[in-house]
Amino acid sequence: MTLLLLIAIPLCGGFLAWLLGRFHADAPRWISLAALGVGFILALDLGLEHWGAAGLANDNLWLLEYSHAWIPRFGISFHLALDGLNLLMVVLTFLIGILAVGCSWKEISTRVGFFHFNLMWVLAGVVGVFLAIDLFLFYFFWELMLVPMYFLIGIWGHEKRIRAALKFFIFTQASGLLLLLAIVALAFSHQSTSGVLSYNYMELLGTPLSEAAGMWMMLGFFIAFAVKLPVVPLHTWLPDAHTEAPTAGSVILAALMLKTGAYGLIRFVVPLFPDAAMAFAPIAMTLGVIGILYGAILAFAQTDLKRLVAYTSVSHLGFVLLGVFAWNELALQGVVMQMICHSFSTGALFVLVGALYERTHTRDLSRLSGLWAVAPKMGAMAMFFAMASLGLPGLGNFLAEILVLAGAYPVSIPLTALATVGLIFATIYSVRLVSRAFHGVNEGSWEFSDLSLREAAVLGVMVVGLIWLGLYPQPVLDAAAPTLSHLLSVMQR
Amino acid sequence: MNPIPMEQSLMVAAMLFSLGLIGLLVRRNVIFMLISIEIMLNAAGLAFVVAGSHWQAADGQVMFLFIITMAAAEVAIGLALVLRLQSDLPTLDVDAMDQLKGGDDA
Amino acid sequence: MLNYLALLPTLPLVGFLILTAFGKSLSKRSVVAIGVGSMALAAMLTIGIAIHFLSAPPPGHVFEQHLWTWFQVGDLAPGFSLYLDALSLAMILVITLVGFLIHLYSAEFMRDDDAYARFFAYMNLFVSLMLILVLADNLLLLYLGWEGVGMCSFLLIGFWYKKPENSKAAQKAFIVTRVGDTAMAIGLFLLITQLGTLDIQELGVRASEKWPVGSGMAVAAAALLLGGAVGKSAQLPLQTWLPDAMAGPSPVSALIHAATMVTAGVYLIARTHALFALAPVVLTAVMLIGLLTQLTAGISAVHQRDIKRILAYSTISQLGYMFFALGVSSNGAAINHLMTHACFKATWFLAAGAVIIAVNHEHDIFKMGGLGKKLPVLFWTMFFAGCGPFFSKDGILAEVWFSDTGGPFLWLLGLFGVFVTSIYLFRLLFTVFLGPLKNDVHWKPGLAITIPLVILATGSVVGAIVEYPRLLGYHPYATGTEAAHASPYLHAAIGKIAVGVALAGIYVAYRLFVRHKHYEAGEVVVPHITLRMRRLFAAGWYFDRAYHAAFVVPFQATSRFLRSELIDRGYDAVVALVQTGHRQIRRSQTGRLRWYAAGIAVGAVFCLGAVLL
Amino acid sequence: MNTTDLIALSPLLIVGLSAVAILLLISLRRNHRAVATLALGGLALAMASIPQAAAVAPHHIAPLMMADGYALFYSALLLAASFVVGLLSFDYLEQRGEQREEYYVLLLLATLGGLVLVGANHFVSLFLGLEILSVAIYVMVAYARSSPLAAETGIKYLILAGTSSAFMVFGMALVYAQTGTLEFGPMAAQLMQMEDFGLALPGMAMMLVGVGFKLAVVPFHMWTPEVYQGAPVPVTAFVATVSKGAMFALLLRFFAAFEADEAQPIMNILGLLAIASMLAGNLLALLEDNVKRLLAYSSIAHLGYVLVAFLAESSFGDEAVTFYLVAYFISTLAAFGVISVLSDGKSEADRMEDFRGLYWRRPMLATLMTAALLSLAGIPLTTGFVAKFAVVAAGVKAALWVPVFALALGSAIGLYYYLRLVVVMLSPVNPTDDSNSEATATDDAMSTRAPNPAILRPKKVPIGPAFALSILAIFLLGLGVLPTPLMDFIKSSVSELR
Repeated sequence: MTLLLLIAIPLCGGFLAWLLGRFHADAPRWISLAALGVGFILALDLGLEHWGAAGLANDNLWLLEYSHAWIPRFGISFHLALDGLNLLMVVLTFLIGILAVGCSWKEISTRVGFFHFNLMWVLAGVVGVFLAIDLFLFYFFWELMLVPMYFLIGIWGHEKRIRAALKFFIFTQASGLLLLLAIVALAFSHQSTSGVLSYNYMELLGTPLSEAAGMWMMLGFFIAFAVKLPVVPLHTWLPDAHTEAPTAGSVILAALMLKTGAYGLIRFVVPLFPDAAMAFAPIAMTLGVIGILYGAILAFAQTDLKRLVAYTSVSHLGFVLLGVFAWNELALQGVVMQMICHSFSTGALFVLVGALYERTHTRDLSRLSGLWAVAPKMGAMAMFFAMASLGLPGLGNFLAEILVLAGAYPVSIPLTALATVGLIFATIYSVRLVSRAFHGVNEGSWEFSDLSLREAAVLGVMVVGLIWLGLYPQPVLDAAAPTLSHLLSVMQR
Repeated sequence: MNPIPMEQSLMVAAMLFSLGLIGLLVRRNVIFMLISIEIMLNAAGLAFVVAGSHWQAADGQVMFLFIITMAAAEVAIGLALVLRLQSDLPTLDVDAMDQLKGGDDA
Repeated sequence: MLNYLALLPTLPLVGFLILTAFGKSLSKRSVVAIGVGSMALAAMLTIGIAIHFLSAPPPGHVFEQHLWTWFQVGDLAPGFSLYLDALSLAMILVITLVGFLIHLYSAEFMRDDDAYARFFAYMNLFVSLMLILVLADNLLLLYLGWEGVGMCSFLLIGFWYKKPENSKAAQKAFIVTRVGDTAMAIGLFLLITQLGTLDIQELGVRASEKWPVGSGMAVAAAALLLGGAVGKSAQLPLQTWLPDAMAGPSPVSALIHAATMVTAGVYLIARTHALFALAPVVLTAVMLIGLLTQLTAGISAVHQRDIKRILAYSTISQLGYMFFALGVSSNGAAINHLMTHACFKATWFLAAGAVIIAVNHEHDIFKMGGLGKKLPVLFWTMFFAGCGPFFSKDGILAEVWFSDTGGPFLWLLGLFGVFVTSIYLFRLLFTVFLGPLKNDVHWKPGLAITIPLVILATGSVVGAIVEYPRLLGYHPYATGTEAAHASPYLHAAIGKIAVGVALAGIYVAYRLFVRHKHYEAGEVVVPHITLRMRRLFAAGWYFDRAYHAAFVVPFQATSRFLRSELIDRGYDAVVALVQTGHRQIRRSQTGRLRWYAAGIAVGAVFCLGAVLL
Repeated sequence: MNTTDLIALSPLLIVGLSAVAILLLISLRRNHRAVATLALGGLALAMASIPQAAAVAPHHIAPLMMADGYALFYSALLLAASFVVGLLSFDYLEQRGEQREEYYVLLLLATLGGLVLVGANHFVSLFLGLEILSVAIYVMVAYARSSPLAAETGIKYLILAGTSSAFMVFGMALVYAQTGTLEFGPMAAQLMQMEDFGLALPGMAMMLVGVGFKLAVVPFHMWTPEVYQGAPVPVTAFVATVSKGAMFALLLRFFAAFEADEAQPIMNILGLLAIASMLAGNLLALLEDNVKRLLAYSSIAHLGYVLVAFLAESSFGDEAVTFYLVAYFISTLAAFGVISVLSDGKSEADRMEDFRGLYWRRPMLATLMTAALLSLAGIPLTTGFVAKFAVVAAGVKAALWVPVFALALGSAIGLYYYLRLVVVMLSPVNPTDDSNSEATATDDAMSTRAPNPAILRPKKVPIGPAFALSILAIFLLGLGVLPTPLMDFIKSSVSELR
């Protein structure tokens, strides 16, 4: 029941925000904040309740389950379940949601109610994706989060918002159709062997599939997740969408939506199709490495700050792909860490760029220089997150990447070496970002106020998060460990 | 007298039908197009009558009656529309009716 | 006392945190109190620890302090654990003592800077991370410190961020060292995969159990770690960042780019010597890298005009000596040189910084002269400090002569380096301080500058007499040198030769730069080498230019080429295709009735054809 | 004819009688409101009689009609759609001072034709139903006499429909010549005993022309945009829903009687038609600027989707077909309903620019329109999503990979134009308000034109359409979240088919 609440809270909160937005502009903000706060506390409480050894180390994989018949004709049920892995993701979702509301407090001044409605519904969709354990339901939420996101970009975005929103939608939706086909095909394959039509993940695990069928279905899943992740060459929607979205949109996109792709890879692609996935692993890992390098080089090439940050996402999430298909404990823990840490580091960079844009109305790196003198706090924050992004030890991203690479090393040394070269590239673009914008002479004669308390608070949370993850990530690792070992054991069967 | 085989009669019907269709395609006058449709319908009616006689059943003839009736109704409406159209366009040339081709090069 | 070990990195870290959080609102006096005070406490604590360690050695002469487990995934569980032995004791002594003195110096040197608090914050952070680096008991924690000091180096080189070239230099330093670090990271993955641990002591044990001497894995592991060391310690081929790094304030150059951070590579090799011992090939490589670096950098140093660049090349060259020593497994000699050099080079950099201020931010030594009378303290501290390292270098040369892998030929090459060293050092000293006065000097160093200089110079001189590491109980020397100790005369004779060569160098420098004043004609040392050669030496053997052509240009070209996102053109093509499809098929909607009727007829023909054919 | 027959036929009878009653009423006194009330009352009554009819189902009204659960389900669907069209028509006609009353006779007659079609079990009833439907639509399409396009639309539709009817009838004759029966059941039984279909196969192929025309699948689709555009909006809605739905119901019943293998050549043709429709329909709609034409093109594609489920030839597929048609009805009616409400006495709101900034002018209507479009695009929370899922499931289950991939491809293309309309609705009302002109320039045609000023004027949605639209909205979203009741109902209804 609590699981249902976790989805219902943002849904209802969003609706309420929309309704009350007609009366007062601040109402939606406070309502969203309150709703997300409640959700966060609820999720955190669930976490703490089950954090003890008894909860997570339990034989039963799920800490909590909620199931209700939905469309029995197709064997579909409204089936949610919680384990350590998606618990982490849900907590993260609410936290990022709160930060997103915080960072858009001043930025969004038109149609505030509708904005928050969409924001909350995206979050509800994301939570749903993480919790759904019925594949149809998963697909339902997967698609559900697109429309409000489309509105977020299309209404409150920047100059080329329409094109970007369309591109985002069509890429994800088109790949989503392949996912749908694969899901349906899998369910029917399962039916033909077991006689039961079911979309229940736990039942579909271990469905015997012919080599070709398994590969096709795996590709259906993979492509959908690869678009979201995004994997080069399916990534081109991402820079556009990121660049044009309002700050909160970029934050949610980078911090949460991309993670649904990563989550899908871990949860579904490999466990459901172990043979096909292993056969495909070399290609996938190569794609991951290409993503790491390509994203980094393109990040270096950008002059638009938001585009730059967007490409860093491409680069960072290449590690996720690499790690998932390396498929061992080190790599998977690294992937989980990367999912969380990237949310903070890239989310924060988007918040910073957004704050900068609010003040200067430009994101053009060639017009910004010497801003340290104007806004040292901002500079320090940018420096911090740039360092996080280049994988400075002591911050979460470092551990994530190191774990992924250490896990990938026994699988493929050349790919690992190339991916490690990506760290150099990451250094290049991160350092360039800070140096260009904040160092040098203030040629544009910019004058503006430094970070406000609200912005500093939003960023501060992320700073603390990254340091904590960098120095003592054990709670996160412990939370994910039972799920991961279960998934690993699926593979061995 | 041997009855004419059904296949041959059907051939006649088919030829009639084809004639109607060709008429429909080559004539630009609306009235003639309506007539062509009548021919096609009547060809179908003929086929029904032929088949009915082959099976020694009344079904074919019943069907033919229905066809004639509907054809009449269709023509009635068709002619009414032609009259309406006449007031807008001083021609019966169907190729002149292209106000509805829509967007791009309109 | 040893139990307070964890406090050591914490003290400067706290300083950093306070200065970062409240830096803006603190007065300069309180900034000094926090920034320098934390260092003073750390230095005192270090001395206390050292005394305790020497007077009441812990069992096995090793003290370990486990703080918390960093993370645990499977069997891999690196901890935040500190490891103190003679080697790390030597290092923390250098870091905190030299560090404290440099902080003290900075309190006066940086007084007029607006970003006083930021400077001390960075410096404190650096010291803290450097301490973590040398105290780490596992390679991952070491790597944390390793990368952390790299970042601080980046921050401090670019400290005066308003000048774009400073920022460029900072980026270069960071990126070039990251290249080495990448190799090191891959080395870590190899060790994790092969040996399942990153604990340094455990690594040594497992490696020697698992890998025979000279096995491929051992060579790979050692070579990859060497990559990191080469980058950090500015050895060939990753030395190019250090001369540019002089863009930072002089105390930064003194602390980071002379005394401590750049020696991290030396420390790493000494620390993981167990691995290197399994890979003699790599050790030879270390030796050759050291030798080559030492010679090339020394020759370049002779051809520099910028006072700080001379010192930078000198640092590279001296680090080369340390690698030279490491290459013959004479870690003791390397560390000895490291410590002496730290005192010596810190003195010189600090003094150079003072000189630069005194002559109104002039860097060209040929635009200075006769400052000895105006700034005698600087001259004499530099002079005495300059003598120290010759003796520690003699130690290295003797080790090379006697070691199994070295020998007289390598010794001879090393000896040539000594000669070059004395030329460039005294070229600088003579040009700046002797001869006619060329500059107005309005500024005299105060106590906060003089005292550190004097202490450091003393440290260097003392280093010429006593071997610091031996004092601390760290004396692993090259194999084969026992024989040398058996024949002390030869050993002493070899030392004397080196001193003689050094004196010869000084004499040459004196002849060229005081007597004949060749510098007035054009900064030449050896008058007869061609201009092209001179340019080659002055530009650091064109490494920069080569790297620019080999890496920077292709990278930029690739990024420019890809900037327009070629992949997107593919999707554009799909869009265009669909649109073309739309336009083509749209043409079928002609609005003409007969055309539509024909469509139906065609459809009918198709249907009939499909069933009949 | 006994009482049971009468009860089973009661929906048809009520609709027919209502038509007669309206004729009588008109001859007495012209009163739009009264006539409309009578017509809607008749439709409602007919719907209310369905449970009674269901009580005696399945019942043969020998040999012409079949009143089984399947027929009654589709009857209810058609009646409901007609009812909605009626509600929309009243206000639409009210704004145009023409002779409005006869329209309802036609509406009822067309509905009657549809009802006959869905119950048809015999070539005679098929032909009768089809022609009653068609003839009524000829007139309805050209009903707006003031419109310059009306007569052209009418003539075009008439001639093409007539041609296709001729094909159909000739095809029926051939089938009859081969089998000697006009009744579906015996016909199938007869054919299955034969070695080969002989004349029946070309006969069926020719019948497909007639079917394809009504369903507007490629290549019989070319009339659609013109009729959709030229006809009054409520009539367009009717043509898009009732006429197609009835024909599809017939198609399903006719082929359900055949075993899979024998009709294979026909199925192959339908498969090709389906693929062509999905691709061509979506491509045609891609950059269309007239919303009615856009919906016309999209309907071509949608019928292609339904055909995929049809091709599955299983009761699973039948359910999917039926569910999809319900979803299609709801979404299409909602979309046309919005257009109808936005239209005024002079012109119809069918240009892209008329929808510009609709979110900020008429948020409720815009939201409904968006929901309808998203439903057509198959996005979750709308019934179209579940429907598309059902169709895909049926297709995948029958391993119809090529059509299913064409469906996926078509849907992906389709997103573009649905979203394009959504984008226009999101844009600022006045194009000059838009500081960055690129924002709306997804293409050139619509970006600069301002909406028709009359359409900008806010007006209250009249009670009839408001009622209709709210019901549609509830179903549109409700069935997207809780499809199970309807699904179960459909399952029990279509189970008798095979």
